[in-house]
Amino acid sequence: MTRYGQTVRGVTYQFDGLVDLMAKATPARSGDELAGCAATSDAERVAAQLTLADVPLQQFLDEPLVPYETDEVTRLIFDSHDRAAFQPVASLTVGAFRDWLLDLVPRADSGAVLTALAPGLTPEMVAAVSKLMRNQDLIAVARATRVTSAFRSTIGLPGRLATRLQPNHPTDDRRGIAAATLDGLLLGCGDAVIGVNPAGDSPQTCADLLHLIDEIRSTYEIPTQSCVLTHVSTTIGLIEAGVPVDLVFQSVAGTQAANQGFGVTLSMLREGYEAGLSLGRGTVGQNVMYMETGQGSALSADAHRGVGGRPVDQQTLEARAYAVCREFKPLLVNTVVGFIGPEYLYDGKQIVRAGLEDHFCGKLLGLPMGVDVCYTNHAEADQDDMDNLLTLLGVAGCSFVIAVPGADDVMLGYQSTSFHDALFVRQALGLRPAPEFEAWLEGLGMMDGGGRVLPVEPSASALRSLTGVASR
Amino acid sequence: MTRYGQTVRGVTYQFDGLVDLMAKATPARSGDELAGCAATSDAERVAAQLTLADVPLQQFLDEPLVPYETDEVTRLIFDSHDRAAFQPVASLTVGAFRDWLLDLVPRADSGAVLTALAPGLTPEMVAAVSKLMRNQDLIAVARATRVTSAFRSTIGLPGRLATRLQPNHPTDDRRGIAAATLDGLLLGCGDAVIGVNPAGDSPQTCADLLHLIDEIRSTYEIPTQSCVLTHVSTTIGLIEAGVPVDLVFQSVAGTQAANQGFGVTLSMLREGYEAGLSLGRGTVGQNVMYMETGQGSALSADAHRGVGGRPVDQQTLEARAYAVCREFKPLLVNTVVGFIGPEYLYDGKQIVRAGLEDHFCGKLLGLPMGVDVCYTNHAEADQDDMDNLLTLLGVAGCSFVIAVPGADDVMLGYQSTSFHDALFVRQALGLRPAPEFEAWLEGLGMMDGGGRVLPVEPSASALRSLTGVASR
Amino acid sequence: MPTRRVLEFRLAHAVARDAVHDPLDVDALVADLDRRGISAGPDRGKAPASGSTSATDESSNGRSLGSAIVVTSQAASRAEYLRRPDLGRLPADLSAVAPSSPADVGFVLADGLSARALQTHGPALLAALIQALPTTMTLAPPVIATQARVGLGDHIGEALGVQTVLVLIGERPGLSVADSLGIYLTHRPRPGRADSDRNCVSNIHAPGGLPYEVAARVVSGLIAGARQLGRSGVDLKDTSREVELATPDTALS
Amino acid sequence: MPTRRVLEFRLAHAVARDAVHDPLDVDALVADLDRRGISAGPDRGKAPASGSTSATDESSNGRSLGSAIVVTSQAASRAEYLRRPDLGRLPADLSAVAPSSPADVGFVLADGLSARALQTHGPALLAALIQALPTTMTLAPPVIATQARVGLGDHIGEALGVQTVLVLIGERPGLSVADSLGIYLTHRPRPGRADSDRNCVSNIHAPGGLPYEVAARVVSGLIAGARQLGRSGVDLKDTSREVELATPDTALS
Ligand code: B12
Ligand code: B12
Repeated sequence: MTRYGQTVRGVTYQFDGLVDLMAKATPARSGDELAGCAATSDAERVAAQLTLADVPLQQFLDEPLVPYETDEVTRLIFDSHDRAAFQPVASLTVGAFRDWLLDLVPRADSGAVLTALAPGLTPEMVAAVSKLMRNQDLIAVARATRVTSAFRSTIGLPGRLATRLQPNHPTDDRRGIAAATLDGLLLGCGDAVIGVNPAGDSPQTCADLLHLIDEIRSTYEIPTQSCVLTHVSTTIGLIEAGVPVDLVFQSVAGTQAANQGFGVTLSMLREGYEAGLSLGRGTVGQNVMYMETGQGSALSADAHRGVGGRPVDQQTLEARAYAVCREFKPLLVNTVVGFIGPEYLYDGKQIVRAGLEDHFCGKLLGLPMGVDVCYTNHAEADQDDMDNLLTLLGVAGCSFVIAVPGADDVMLGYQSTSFHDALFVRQALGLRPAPEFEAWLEGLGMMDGGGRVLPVEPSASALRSLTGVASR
Repeated sequence: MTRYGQTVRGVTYQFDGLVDLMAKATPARSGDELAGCAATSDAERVAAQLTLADVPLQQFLDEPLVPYETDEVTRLIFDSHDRAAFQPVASLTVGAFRDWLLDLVPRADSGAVLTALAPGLTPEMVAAVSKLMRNQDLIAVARATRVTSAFRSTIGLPGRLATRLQPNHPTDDRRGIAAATLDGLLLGCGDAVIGVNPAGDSPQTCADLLHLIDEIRSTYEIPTQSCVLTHVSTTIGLIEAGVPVDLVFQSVAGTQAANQGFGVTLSMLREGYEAGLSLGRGTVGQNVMYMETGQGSALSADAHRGVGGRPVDQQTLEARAYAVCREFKPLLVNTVVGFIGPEYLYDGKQIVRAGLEDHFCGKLLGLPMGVDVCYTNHAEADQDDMDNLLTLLGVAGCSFVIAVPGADDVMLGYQSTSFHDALFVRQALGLRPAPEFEAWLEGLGMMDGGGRVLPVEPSASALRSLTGVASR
Repeated sequence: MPTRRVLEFRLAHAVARDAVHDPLDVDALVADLDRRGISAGPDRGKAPASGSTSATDESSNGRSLGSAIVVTSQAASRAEYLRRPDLGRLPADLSAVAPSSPADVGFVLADGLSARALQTHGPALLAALIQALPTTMTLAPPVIATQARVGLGDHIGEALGVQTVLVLIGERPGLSVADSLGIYLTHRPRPGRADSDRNCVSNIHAPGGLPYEVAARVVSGLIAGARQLGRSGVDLKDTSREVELATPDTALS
Repeated sequence: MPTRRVLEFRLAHAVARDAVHDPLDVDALVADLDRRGISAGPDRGKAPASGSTSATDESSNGRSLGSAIVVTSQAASRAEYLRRPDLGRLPADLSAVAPSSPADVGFVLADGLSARALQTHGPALLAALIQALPTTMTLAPPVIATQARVGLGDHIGEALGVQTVLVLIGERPGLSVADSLGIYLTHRPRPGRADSDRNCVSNIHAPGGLPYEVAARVVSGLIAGARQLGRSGVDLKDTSREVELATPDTALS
């Protein structure tokens, strides 16, 4: 293992291989402290960053952080790496790569350059450069990327911000879900996906919910897609049984072991991906996967170790999860950033930082990144922190955010962004919904030409019969 | 004294008059804990907010927080209150006022309505409504206000963000100050003011610095104004002695006693204001005052008490300082938000919140608010927090920010925003400098039509002789 | 959002944050179990003579499980529990949990992130479970676990020597519901089990959540399925409702 | 900003944060003062026999001020000091500070927000002050104050019974300079003085800051001015440089 070292103001710091160096260079967060891999002082952290700045990007191709032999995510990363795309930055160190990115930002062709570069980057390179970046750098570079995906609506166009309508219910009650869906649609939400997490695990419940959303969608010709966020194995069964599945969902993580903890393998994901593709239900595109990630899930499953059994920091593992996503050309990737709890991201500051990192890393790797701007009641965070992160992500060009009635997910037990929050950020930054969805809203008189959602009485809306759907 | 009370989930909370109610309703911050007036639990804080939401705005005209008899700031507030302008909201409670403001935001005439309303609002009303607001509300409403001021450049136009160039030096060295000024101008900074805090207190030093900046400005015909931030009494003397003074500076606070701690009274400020006006040096406007404020300064001077000797919360006192500013039609008001230290704003979260509050309150009162996005080394904050606040303020339509070489003020011992930070936020949000200054930059080939500052070699610039000025 | 809703949200947030920190009242919980005849006797903390059942009370289907055993995790305080989930998965001391005649099913009553949820719904849910399980199944005495994470059940289940362990655990408090219980089912529990080896029934609370009886029926089906399949986890699906995928009952037209 | 500068900034931030927390080494400071002949003798903590001066050493203009007195504020720890400036302004115990023959000028050597600044520059600056002050002025023994704010000098000055108190205090550490001293001058010090009643000379450090001798000269002028005016503060201006406002020496043309 390569040993790295740095003497800073008379003190010499040593780092055992890239795994250790990356962990020590990470901005402070509780998950890395829990894993025992965090820097023990600010000075050690800066020393690691100074050292990391001098590591050539090529080193990440020579020194895997998680063993190639035992981890299929590593094999995916290495085997799919595009050398030609990597060329423009092949000779740079991590520090020089940061400067290169920031110099690129103001250029008119920055979007195209970054799109071409993405297949040449590995998650570890992207994680490494993010560790050297300030929040403003993460915003500026993410903003310059151009990533689009499409199914019935197009996600990721500049000046647009889509939303996942998330009408969850503790007993999967059809009426409750339909009512929440109506509320969201009336406020211009749902252009990324109308996606329900089923409280129950029964395939029949999932099928019922898929039928419900599909009928709402097709009756009102809403240019969006549906999803029931059950385990991929369940969705595969539903597709086989002829249930109308738009998007295939799965949570993924950055190591083979963590994915196994979720009950998935790459081949199971490929099976789900191909099953989804086989239905050919997309109109403007065929990106059929919806994937969720979040810092801390590998550590939570005790599946966070790399070479030599050393703990890998959670932000690097999160970026590796994006390599899993990238393989399946997703419509949506959602980092559920503050979802698990304070053991991984302690407070608002850590959640905000992680949200910006995740969004940056995913976008640089070429993914249609959304962020669930959220927190739990056991974390040290509140709505003000969420307002900050939501606004910052809007500036950073985030592809989509979550929209939950009243910001309160009554089934998952956490607070995300509300329909009104989505309106706020769209209005404050002049962002508009996905173009197909925007045209639909305008057609129904629900949005004016300036991109403003008009106040509509639910009873007067063309969607008024929607709540009736569920009770039939 | 009016007693207020609220029963929340079975517990009854009592508040002794508006002073107590306002303090308890304030989002958590260390300064109010230091003063002993903060809520002792989240539940008590929410109870106070619920109670405050039901208080009529009129109550603030009936129940002064700081006695009228003994405090000239209170007298200023009450005597200058414009009843006619107050009419549109005269019947509202604080909670309904918040809703009224948020309903107004999307309307095309919101700017004009808020401008007309400003003279009808007192600092206490504005502070009260801010306490009920989330960060996103503070951003949305501030963004809707329209406040402009002018001297040689125009401050506060929509889509513009000006900067104070702050080339401070620990020994007031002319060459160092000129070099920093050149650096800033080359990066498009300085349109709000080129303003130096003199390290020394000698009137001669101040005069020298004023001559220096004035010569730079007039030689290169820069459409901006100069300022040396010495005590107003010193500036008055300098004006009498014929020194070229553009802006008259003074730090102010929200009580008569706190201003006395700063060695100023309203009449002294008026004297300074009139002395500044008498010179008639402005070209596009005659706003001659530059004033600075910041939460905590009254408490720091043990001058933070209101009726019954009760401590008034620092945010309300800060808003009262804006009443002092408003009287003198300033060109610039700068809340130096994280400047003093952790005893008033403990960490990044509190600094960000306070920055948004101050900006909101000032704008609603009709002031050309800028924010010094900053922190000290004894506070729990870092550059990431500043990136967040700077970006949020950019979205909120902040009039100007500070620009210090390398973000490091070597004389005042704190970190503010750098020239590059200003470039970042302008670029990320498409904001441009003050129009007169922008034309000047374009004329010298330092900025392209798209509002981007072009890289110029200092030696090749038209300003190259600038550093020579100082050594002569 | 209107002012009133913003402030109600803040209040709910304050209450939910408190719920995370409320401790479990173990004595009250034991008394409640005793009252329902689920557990019996004062020899709390000691292993029962037998894991098998004996008739006492109706609410638990006439089956008493013996005296409740109380264990705690290695997380010493609530603050530590929140930052060290690894310690919440490790028992401090399992000596009180001794296997005797190995039972089919064991129950762990865990505070998790909402002691209030366990306090409010634990006994009634346990009673419903006992009633829903076939009388042929042998049941171990209930184990009350504090500062507990789901994974702690693997240790307890192994120590009890049960075939299947059910962890009834307080889910993290939400804004509108701060007392929701989840049941995590692990077949052949032992340390090292992954979450993919378990099944989950969630959002059990009244009113508004999954009713106790429905949850108990689903769990009973899952236990049967696990015994047949030889394992729990991802491969085991809840088929308590018949799957009639081709002809949905939700057709609009 | 280029990567290198961003990281150097972070490093400087870490160092500056440490500087806030570095404690004052009182023994080393006293030893330094003794070595320079400014203070003398081991009876530290006791009040000197007399506030007047006696010849011993050149570096302090041949004047020893007597033994240094050490006091501390009511802030018990650095953490408390940072959050409770009110306690930093109140003395824990002033019994060691006894007035005898009332002196003209007293000196408080205060750690403030940078003990390092006082440690590094305090003794040399004090020596420069002693040298700059007219020999006709009587000087009180130096008081070393820890966890101190500027306002603590009012109590000390009153207890010493001096006409004018000079507080030499560590300014908050900046990114590039973590050891800057400020002098706050208060004429007729007593509790309740406002900052408008004081004058300040700031940014004293070497290299790059105000040289000791220049600072001492300015202070000496201010003391003379304060004695003439009968007060210090806003009305008292530093006129150490002649004001020639009408004919600036900076003309461009
Ligand atoms: C937090 C959480 C997660 C976290 C768990 C990590 C962690 N450290 O907490 C993450 C984000 C990783 C996660 C992942 C998944 N989850 Co989950 N999760 C939750 C949630 C919101 C809270 C759980 C809780 O409070 N537990 C109590 C505390 C005290 O226990 P703990 O020991 O700290 O946490 C453990 C359990 O939460 C467990 N766990 C979490 N989710 C799941 C899901 C299943 C099926 C199992 C067996 C265990 C399990 O993992 C944790 C670590 O061991 C619940 C919803 C709810 N209201 O409870 C859903 C919930 C339990 N999860 C659910 C699902 C479906 C999943 C996924 C299968 C989604 C997917 N398609 O990939 C994955 C994979 C789970 C797995 N097999 O590992 C469903 C289960 C539905 C059902 N009846 O089976 C729930 C009810 C939410 C929902 N309706 O969508 N989840
Ligand atoms: C913090 C600070 C403030 C804070 C003080 C509040 C606080 N709680 O700290 C605020 C923002 C209120 C402030 C206000 C002003 N300040 Co100031 N301030 C500073 C700063 C940056 C740090 C001081 C420090 O570290 N002190 C050490 C700690 C340990 O002491 P403390 O007891 O905690 O703090 C006390 C002193 O700082 C004192 N104080 C602060 N500023 C001033 C200014 C003067 C003239 C006096 C006598 C005392 C004083 O007030 C504090 C509370 O008692 C210094 C610059 C520096 N590098 O030191 C400038 C500095 C001392 N301030 C300066 C000035 C000019 C002012 C103002 C007069 C500006 C104006 N025109 O209104 C006002 C009013 C001061 C007054 N008379 O009350 C100048 C003094 C120049 C000079 N040689 O006289 C300095 C050097 C900065 C500068 N060059 O512009 N200031």
